[in-house]
Amino acid sequence: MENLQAVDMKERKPKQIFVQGAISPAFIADSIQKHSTRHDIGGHSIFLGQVRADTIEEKPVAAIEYTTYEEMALEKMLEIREAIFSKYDLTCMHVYHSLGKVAAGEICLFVFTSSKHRRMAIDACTELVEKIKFELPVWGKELFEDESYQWKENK
Amino acid sequence: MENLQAVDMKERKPKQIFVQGAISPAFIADSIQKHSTRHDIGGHSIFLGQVRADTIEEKPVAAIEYTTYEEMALEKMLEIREAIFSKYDLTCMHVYHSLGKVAAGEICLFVFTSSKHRRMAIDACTELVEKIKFELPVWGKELFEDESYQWKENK
Amino acid sequence: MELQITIFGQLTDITGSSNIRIPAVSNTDELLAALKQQYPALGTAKFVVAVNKKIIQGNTALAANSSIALLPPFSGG
Amino acid sequence: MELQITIFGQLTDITGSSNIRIPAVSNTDELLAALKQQYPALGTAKFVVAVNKKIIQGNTALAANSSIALLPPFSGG
Repeated sequence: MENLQAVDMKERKPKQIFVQGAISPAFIADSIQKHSTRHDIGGHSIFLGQVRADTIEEKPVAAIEYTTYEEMALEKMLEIREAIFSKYDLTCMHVYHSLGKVAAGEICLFVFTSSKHRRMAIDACTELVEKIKFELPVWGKELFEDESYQWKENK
Repeated sequence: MENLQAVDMKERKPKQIFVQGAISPAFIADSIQKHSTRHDIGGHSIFLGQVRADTIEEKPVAAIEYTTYEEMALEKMLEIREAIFSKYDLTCMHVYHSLGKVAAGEICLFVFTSSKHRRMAIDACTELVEKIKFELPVWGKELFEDESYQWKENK
Repeated sequence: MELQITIFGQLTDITGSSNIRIPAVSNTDELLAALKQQYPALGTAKFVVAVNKKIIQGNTALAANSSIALLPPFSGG
Repeated sequence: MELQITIFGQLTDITGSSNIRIPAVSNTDELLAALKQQYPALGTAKFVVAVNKKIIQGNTALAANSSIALLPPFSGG
């Protein structure tokens, strides 16, 4: 994995991070499993964003529909990836974000960092989540059951 | 889940956190899946400890064998749980630690916090990991392939 | 000559479409003036302009083949 | 009368067993003195004493039914 990422970085080739619909727990398990061959990893830090059924004017959010400016988002993600790799001593970094509809209770964001030591993995993951929320051109539309909607705002 | 935990806290009943051998990615996936019914959760933070094959005097660590003073550890974990729940606004908190042999590349610690907002989940998880490392009476014995060993030290 | 502009998120509620065209202008200040005339609600909306996938700072020259996009505040994750 | 003491982690390399017995003493200062006489290597080892599942601070009284344990530095996770 390290070698692939080193190549990616040299070529500055954006990596796909978007997946259609919700991210399944089985996909997350697979991703964790793949790291068992890396015997230099001591800690993994994972953040999962889950769609919350906030109640707005008495109507609960049933799903969020995500859209993106994909070309720009993938270039931005490459920049973020390079910044995080140069700041933290990581073994691997993986980011997946949903597009399209994700129902309340489902996972829409999966951020996964691994390092020899726990602090590096944890700090890198925390910073990545903030950057993803505030720097990636992605928009969430909160859909109510009656087909009305409201645009999501990040805090 | 919240209700169960509230009852636990009221009764001060220690909860089992130890599992025999490695923690499987499938177990982690199951645990994530169970939270999809909780529509007030917006973010999950997960830390996974993985056994690292450090090379000590040219011999790589093949596995770590964990032992504990179980009665004391479970009481201490209950104290830690109460402290974290009173400091952070969490929906759930789960901790699993391996006992016995865990091979290099396998998962030995699974810490999982969930909250309405990401910062609470992330900060609680980070603090929990530190407390688990330094306050729980658990010992790791690093086993080499030639059956020699060295006692693990936490930094 | 026309410029094509891609519209994202809540701004499509104002423009009614995610792709709009306006008569060619030579820089982003002129572009914004033209857009606000055509869609007055853009005057109070929060957004930034991206030219060739970069968010611009200040007035920026536009070419016929520039990729132009209006981006409201991001809300991913 | 004897006290039973549970030994954990690397301290078992010194005592050779995870359960040892020593003639009854009335407090932890006496206990430590007796243990260090029997196992001189404990004199330089790093550990704390737990009585009834709590780590003690300072000299602590012992009863016949006290749970006594020697705990080297923790290394879980």
